[in-house]
Amino acid sequence: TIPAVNQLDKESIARYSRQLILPEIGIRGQLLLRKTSVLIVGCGGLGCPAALYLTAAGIGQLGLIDHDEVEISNLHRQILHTEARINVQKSTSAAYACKQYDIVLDATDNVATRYLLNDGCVLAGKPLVSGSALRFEGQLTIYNYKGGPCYRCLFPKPPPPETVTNCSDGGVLGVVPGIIGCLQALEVIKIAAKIGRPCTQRLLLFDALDGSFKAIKLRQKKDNCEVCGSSPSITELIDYEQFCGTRATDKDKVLTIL
Amino acid sequence: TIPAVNQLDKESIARYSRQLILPEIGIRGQLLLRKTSVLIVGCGGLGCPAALYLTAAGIGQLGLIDHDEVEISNLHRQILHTEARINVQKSTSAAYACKQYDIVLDATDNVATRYLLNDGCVLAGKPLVSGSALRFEGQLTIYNYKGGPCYRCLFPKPPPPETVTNCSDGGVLGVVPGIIGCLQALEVIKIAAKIGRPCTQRLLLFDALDGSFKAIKLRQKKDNCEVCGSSPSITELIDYEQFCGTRATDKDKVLTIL
Amino acid sequence: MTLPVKLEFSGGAELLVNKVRSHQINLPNNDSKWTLRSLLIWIRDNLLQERPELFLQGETVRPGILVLVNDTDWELLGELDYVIQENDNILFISTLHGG
Amino acid sequence: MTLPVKLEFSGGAELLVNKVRSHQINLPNNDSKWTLRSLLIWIRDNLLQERPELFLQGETVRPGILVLVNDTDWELLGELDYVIQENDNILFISTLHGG
Ligand SMILES: [Zn+2]
Ligand SMILES: [Zn+2]
Repeated sequence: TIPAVNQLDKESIARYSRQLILPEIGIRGQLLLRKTSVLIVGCGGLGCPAALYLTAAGIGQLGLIDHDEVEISNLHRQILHTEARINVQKSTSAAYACKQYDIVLDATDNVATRYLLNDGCVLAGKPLVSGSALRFEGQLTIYNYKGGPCYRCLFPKPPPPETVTNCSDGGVLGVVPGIIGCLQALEVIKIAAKIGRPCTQRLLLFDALDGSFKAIKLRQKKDNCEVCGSSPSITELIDYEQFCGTRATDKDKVLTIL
Repeated sequence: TIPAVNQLDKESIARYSRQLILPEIGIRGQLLLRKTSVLIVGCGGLGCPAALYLTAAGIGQLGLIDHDEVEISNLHRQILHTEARINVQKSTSAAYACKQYDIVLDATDNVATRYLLNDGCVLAGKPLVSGSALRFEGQLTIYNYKGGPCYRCLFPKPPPPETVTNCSDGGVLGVVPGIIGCLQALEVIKIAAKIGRPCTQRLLLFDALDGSFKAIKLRQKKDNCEVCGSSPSITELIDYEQFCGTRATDKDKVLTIL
Repeated sequence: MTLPVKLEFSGGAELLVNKVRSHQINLPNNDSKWTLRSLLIWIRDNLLQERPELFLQGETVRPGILVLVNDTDWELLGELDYVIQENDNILFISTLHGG
Repeated sequence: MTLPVKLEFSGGAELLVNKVRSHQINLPNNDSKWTLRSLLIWIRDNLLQERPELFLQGETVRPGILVLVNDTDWELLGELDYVIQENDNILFISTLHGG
């Protein structure tokens, strides 16, 4: 846990000066950021920029999980600010880690893990800031927050395996997850500092070739949802690879860490 | 100049694999990126992410200019890919550098330099990918490209000095220029690889608190524009600080380099 | 009177309709009103190039596809029972998983 | 009949109108039509909290402010001569310079 100190030291004031002077943030907001812990699941195209900007904003504690330990060591940790406590989770049990953090950021690259994180967050009562990208498109929303839907409310059943394309198969333009990862960091900041209008019950669609964004109005939480509804049938984690019929990985991915 | 070689070496194919498999890019697009040179003016909140993602995308040559030499040395150059030739310009004569690059990216933080870059690009015949951010807002457009307006077509006169707010005075949430800088890199990639719909004659407005984007339809190039019109009165660079009544700097800025 | 509507496909769903993302169509005159239910049948018979099960499952869309009408989740509009209006913009988007 | 319009201010321009970004207003009945020219006078007299020269210069907006009607540059619509329609969305945005 992070010690609750109701003031900022001089160094922090200097470091965060440009956001401290924003009336919406100020000392109040900066202290909220500092006492918030965020779990980033996935250290690839989405997770890296998200981690960078959350560190820069002064989030107090960041947990990072990736299924590939080698990639974690490639993470340019030296550019992450040393004041933030960075915990690198060796365990792939991301869903158990959900309980230990205030907000979870889904920066993963496969269906099974997305369902796992969703259920983990619903069971642990945490908001899930979910981003995804493929080819020239990106998507972003917050699940399980303020009466909004969870992933299963939208997609109770996983897609047929033959319809699933990952970034190794379909390709992706690197800056697209860069943009979505930054937008995910922004949503985390808004939840943590309690400012603005978080992207809940809204789906942001990004079309990079067209250079356009669209905001979709989404359904509310569904009363009959199997995990977040009023009589949930899912009360503990299941076997997600079996559920989806696909491996919890983006195999053969050439990961470019910035 | 970059040698024109019509093939990619094995290492490049591995590095850029995920964008090479995008039909819109392929070898054709990757070779175009490699033979494109981009000048990034400003190495702060906008310029750093732009430089990162342009390097990651395989832009052949990047020039970086910042008015503060100390900040350039803080730039985490080690995370930039060594194959891209990074030229750090000591000269503050950004406008002259415009002639030496194919595309210019305005990541500066003051009015005077923005007019300077605009005129430099019009006089040199180069597209100017312009981004800006303040508080929780961002703006993005491409000037001087395919019949679109230049900065002076929109704003023939600079704003009264007392109405100008910079990031030191007004503050800025770091992830906002992060998002705009990434979007600038994307527009550069689209121009260089000749794909998609570049953001010309369109102004993208970003409201981070609201989490929304808006695309504004802009005027075309103005026939009576003083620098890009049919009878330009500006045919060489002027004194921009005098023109704007403000210094070409964002004084007292605490620059956080990611 | 035919019913003009704009159909859009993205997130990969466009691959099932010849990679064409935007289709301006005129639905033929019908005795009964056009609903999303009847539209899906029309799409299966007139637009789908690939195996229909990559887009449809029974009378609805296959899991993983979200249907939006004028930037609104069809769940808020009655799903398959929604009655299509003139110049509606109907988007079929596949949820992305990549990162 | 009053003329309902939505006025928005951003990019810092909102500071001149008490930091309120969005104003739903009803322009009073007028003998002649409401144009952007007459709207600016109305804004000066009814909304501006700060020194008017921070928003206006002569009969138009001061340099650095862009006027948009329904997400379109006013230059494409006749600038000050544009005749305001019911429920138009008029945005006054200050160009940003920061980075
Ligand atoms: Zn649910
Ligand atoms: Zn011009």
